[in-house]
Amino acid sequence: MRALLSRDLRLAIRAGGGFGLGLAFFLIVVTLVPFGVGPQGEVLARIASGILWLGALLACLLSLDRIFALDFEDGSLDLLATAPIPMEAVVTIKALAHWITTGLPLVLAAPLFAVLLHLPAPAYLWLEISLLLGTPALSVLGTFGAALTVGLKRGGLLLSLLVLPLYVPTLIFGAELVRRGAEGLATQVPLAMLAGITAATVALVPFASAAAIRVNLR
Amino acid sequence: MRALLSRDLRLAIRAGGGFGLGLAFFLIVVTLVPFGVGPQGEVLARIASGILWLGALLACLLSLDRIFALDFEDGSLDLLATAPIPMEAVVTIKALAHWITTGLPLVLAAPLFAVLLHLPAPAYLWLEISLLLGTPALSVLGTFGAALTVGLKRGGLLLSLLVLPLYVPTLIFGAELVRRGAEGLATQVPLAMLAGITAATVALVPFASAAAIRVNLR
Amino acid sequence: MSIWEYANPVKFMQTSGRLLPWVVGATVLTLVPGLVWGFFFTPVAAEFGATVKVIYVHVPAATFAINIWVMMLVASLIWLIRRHHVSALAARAAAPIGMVMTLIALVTGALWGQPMWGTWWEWDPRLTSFLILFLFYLGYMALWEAIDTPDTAADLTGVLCLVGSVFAVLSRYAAIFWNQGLHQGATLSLDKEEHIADVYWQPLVLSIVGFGFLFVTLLLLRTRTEIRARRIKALEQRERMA
Amino acid sequence: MTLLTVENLTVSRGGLAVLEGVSFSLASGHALVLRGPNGIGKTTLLRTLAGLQPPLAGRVSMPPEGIAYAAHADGLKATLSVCENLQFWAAIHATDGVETALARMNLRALEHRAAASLSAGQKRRLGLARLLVTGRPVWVLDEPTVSLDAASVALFAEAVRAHLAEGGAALMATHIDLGLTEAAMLDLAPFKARPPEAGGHRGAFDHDFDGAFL
Amino acid sequence: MTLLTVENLTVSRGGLAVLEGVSFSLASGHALVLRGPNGIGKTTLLRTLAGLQPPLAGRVSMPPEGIAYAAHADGLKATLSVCENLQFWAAIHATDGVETALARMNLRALEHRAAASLSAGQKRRLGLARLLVTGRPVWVLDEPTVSLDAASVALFAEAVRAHLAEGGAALMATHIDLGLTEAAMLDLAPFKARPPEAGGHRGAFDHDFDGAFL
Amino acid sequence: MMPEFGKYAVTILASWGVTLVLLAGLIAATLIRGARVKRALKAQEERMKNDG
Ligand code: HEM
Ligand SMILES: Nc1ncnc2c1ncn2[C@@H]1O[C@H](COP(=O)(O)OP(=O)(O)OP(=O)(O)O)[C@@H](O)[C@H]1O
Ligand SMILES: Nc1ncnc2c1ncn2[C@@H]1O[C@H](COP(=O)(O)OP(=O)(O)OP(=O)(O)O)[C@@H](O)[C@H]1O
Ligand SMILES: [Mg+2]
Ligand SMILES: [Mg+2]
Repeated sequence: MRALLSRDLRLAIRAGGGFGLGLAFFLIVVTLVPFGVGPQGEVLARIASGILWLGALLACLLSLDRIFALDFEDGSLDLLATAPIPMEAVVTIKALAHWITTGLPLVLAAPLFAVLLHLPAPAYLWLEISLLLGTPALSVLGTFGAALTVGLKRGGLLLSLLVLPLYVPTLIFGAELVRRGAEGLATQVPLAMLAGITAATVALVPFASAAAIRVNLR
Repeated sequence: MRALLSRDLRLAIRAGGGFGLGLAFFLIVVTLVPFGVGPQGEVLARIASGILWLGALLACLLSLDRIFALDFEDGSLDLLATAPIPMEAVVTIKALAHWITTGLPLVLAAPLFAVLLHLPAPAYLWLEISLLLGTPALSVLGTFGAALTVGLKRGGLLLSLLVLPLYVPTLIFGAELVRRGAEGLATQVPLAMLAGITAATVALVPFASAAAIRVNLR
Repeated sequence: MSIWEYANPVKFMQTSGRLLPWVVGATVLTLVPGLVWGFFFTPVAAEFGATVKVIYVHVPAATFAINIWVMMLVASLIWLIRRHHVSALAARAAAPIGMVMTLIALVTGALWGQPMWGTWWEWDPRLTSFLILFLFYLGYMALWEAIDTPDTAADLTGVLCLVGSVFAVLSRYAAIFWNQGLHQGATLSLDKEEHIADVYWQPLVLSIVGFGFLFVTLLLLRTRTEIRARRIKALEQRERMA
Repeated sequence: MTLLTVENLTVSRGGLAVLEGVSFSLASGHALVLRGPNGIGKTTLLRTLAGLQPPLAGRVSMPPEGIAYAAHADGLKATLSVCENLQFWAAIHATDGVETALARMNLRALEHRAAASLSAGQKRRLGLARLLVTGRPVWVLDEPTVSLDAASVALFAEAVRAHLAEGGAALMATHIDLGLTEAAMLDLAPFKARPPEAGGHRGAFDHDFDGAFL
Repeated sequence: MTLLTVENLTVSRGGLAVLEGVSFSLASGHALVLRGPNGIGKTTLLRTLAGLQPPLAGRVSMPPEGIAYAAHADGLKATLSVCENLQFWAAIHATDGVETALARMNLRALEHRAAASLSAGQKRRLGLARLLVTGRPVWVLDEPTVSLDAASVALFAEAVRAHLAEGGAALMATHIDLGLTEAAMLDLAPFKARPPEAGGHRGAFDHDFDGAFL
Repeated sequence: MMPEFGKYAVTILASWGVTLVLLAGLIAATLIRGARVKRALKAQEERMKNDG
């Protein structure tokens, strides 16, 4: 299992700078927003937390379809399915590798990008907390979507269509947590909900993903 | 050439509802924005034109990597390169097919989505004009990016990274045109720029794309 | 005789064929009077003005938009657990109906919002969760369309329906938490004190029943079509073997 | 010792039976070559045995995790080197035969090359080397010698013989000569699935459907 | 009539010369089979002839748009039917031989099947049928009979013979017997590129570097 | 005998109009596809009976 994780990470790094790209996309979304909505600081500050969360979500989304597609095409997935590791573990490790290459760099770099959008100072801490709690759920749900669409050529858009509605609760509670935190309101509820959703997702969704992969391979 | 166009369209439709999916993604982005930035109508109205343009751009982006990737993987691109059509024509037709399956539906459906974001009434006409003028440039530039990254596994993020900066002028003038139009200001400059950029892009970039493809094949 | 017998496609075709005329009759006898009553013969309400007439299409559509998803969930579960083809095909058949119902609720709601709230669209939790429900319908249908092998498609959409249901409910709570809404509370409760006056209530109930029968009619028709389409696929394959 | 027993197996692809009533058994130290025209269902049968898809009917008995499967696609990662590719599969199967595998399939010289830069035949050799690091007794191979030159085919035959000598077994589908004279041969043509009208297997959906309908 | 002349050709892959000094010519009505061990550079040579990559040195002369190339990958679209796949390539080459192609490669029965649901050998047959609709004189084929059963190999040989009889020519790389006894044979082993030290080709960058440096 | 809608005529008529159009579309789609599939199945069965 460690071997699978390290292989996936190595592949991500070799294939043209894996880690960096998620970040770069995030950066670009964050820079394009002011072009789209105009440069007024107060408008930006108001929408900053939401845009940062959205950017993270889209950066995540964009790398999803490669989670299984490459392994499926070159036959590795067949071989993994016959290997002595349960498919649930394979799926979980894939999600973990995806999080390490996309989610984690975003968490680390988010404060930098927040500066670009004039995020109010007290919100930084909450932005970090919410991303750290929320992004694992994004990766796991994304893995589920990828498992459903593995084997479909041109699955990219379909994948987004399936996955984005699943992201709604995480997004709402994540952005809400930042906003409340920034305004000094009570944060227990969104914090608990975000943590709860992530925990439940990480614990349960891999079973659904593994089932989907098995169905798709046969 | 007509054969190539009709094949690409047919493939897009067969692969799970080609046309609809770009729209669905657009719809999702537009839906998620309020979750991120909050539901207040006046904030939304202010950023609406920018978000709509961004959504169109991202919907476009997400389907880019399939423009050549599938043809490359199954060997069709090699065969097309040896066929009696110039690569420039192939590239142009690919861009056209991409626009028909993604850009055009977005243009048609944008007013509906604008309702969700409380776009001010006078802006609708300008939104349409700007999208109609701008989206072809997005497809052609996207094709260029796809041509550069064809043959790279996991090209998705790299592709976005290459293409998004190229999208900046179109995005700026497109969003600006809508904003000015909505506020009743003079629109000649952004209109002329947008039309100019698109015309030049459509006329010239295919040569670059064709060169990139040729290099990638050898 | 157990209900599972109808999981047999042939038995289902026979029974549904016999049932259809009656269900169509019931639809005509409830939906038409319900709608006519609502449209022509109801008074103007104090709170809503004449727009109260929208309720006779808005509320039934909204009600069924939700309940059809629940029905699909049940059908998907039956398929995943007992592998009865008819239930998988019924879930597939129901999805477009649910999608149209959701669309009707959204559009009539939006049109109604203009005079009542002064805006076409408001990010009210109920409206928001409907939009998300609409997306779930779209995704579900797109996945069915995208997969060629019927049993694979049934399995995968079944799993999606399951996971999607959980997240649809979660989204609902998230949306309520996120934005306190403008939308009407439940006025259709059985508690006499709560619900609206009988003049509105009676035609509304009739309309809802009418929509219900319409749903059953369409569901039967569509399921029969899906079964036939599935049968064609099976026959085509068999032809290849020869 | 019998490693693999197949009884009255019916396998399907796309919901349609392609082979029915296949029975054979494979003992330790033996190799069996499956033959049959294109499209008869060799790949389908092998995938079923590998556990990738459920059989429509019949029974397969074998030791748990006994099968090493090698398909048309080799499961190689283009950006990893030859050595890294093998090490990965060795780690997954918790074995350590990378060095021997490299030596046996004559990949020493290519050890540090990225898999992307291998020729078709070199890739295939690497795919076969993977079998050696699985440490599993039953090899299930789908057209293993495609793209291999004569020398590599001999190398492959050698590897199979060594595997059999160590108590393994091999089941192979092929159209061309593998150079394994000692292998038994099974022609699949007689097992071609009959249409349901002729008494063949019916899908679950079809089962009660015929006759009663329309 | 000579259709293809190759003089003193050096071909490279990944910037590295793999074959050098290859010369031969191919006349209308003739077939030439390239042989050589794995990794010698057959695929590279064929891709160069097809115009997909420039040669390092030497000359290739042939009629413009004279070559129909068929590689390891068949260029099939999984979601299109057999017939649609062929029609597309026929339209691209502005020819209309779909019916004959289907008949010659025995694809009639599969005509309306999606390419995704074909077996490995059936796909290959479809890939070869594509050659027939290009209407081009010189066929350049890379391991054309991979995955084909004996009957299909015979069918392929038949198609090649018919093509030669019509004045075409064929150049094929393969490791296995194609059943084409009349074809000439060219062993590529003698053309293996020498390292620069031994007088082999130097890359453009290397060229000015050696000697002056070190 | 049109009821009196006052200033809400557009809202009400549009809502009902959209609803009826969508429902009619759904019903029509259901019936058309139903008929087409039924015909296709019949043709298929005929063909298979004749062929063997
Ligand atoms: C797109 C916008 C709208 C959507 C998606 C929507 C959705 C719904 C739903 C789901 C219900 C059913 C509630 C239940 O069964 O418990 C409902 C009922 C209702 N809606 Fe809307 N609605 C929308 C806009 C409006 C507007 C603008 C009004 C008028 C001001 C309105 C008035 C009502 C009323 C009076 C009910 C009946 C409440 C009841 O009896 O439960 N709706 N709507
Ligand atoms: N990117 C690269 N860098 C260096 N060498 C490479 C690269 N790609 C391929 N090669 C080498 O070039 C040589 C020629 O490969 P080619 O595919 O032409 O061989 P081939 O004769 O077709 O072999 P096969 O019979 O196995 O198909 C091989 O030795 C291969 O390892
Ligand atoms: N999705 C599908 N629907 C219907 N039939 C299919 C589908 N996929 C494959 N088939 C058919 O199943 C049969 C078995 O295919 P399989 O790949 O097992 O053949 P094979 O013996 O391996 O052939 P080859 O020697 O060409 O590799 C083929 O006739 C094929 O056309
Ligand atoms: Mg096969
Ligand atoms: Mg080769």
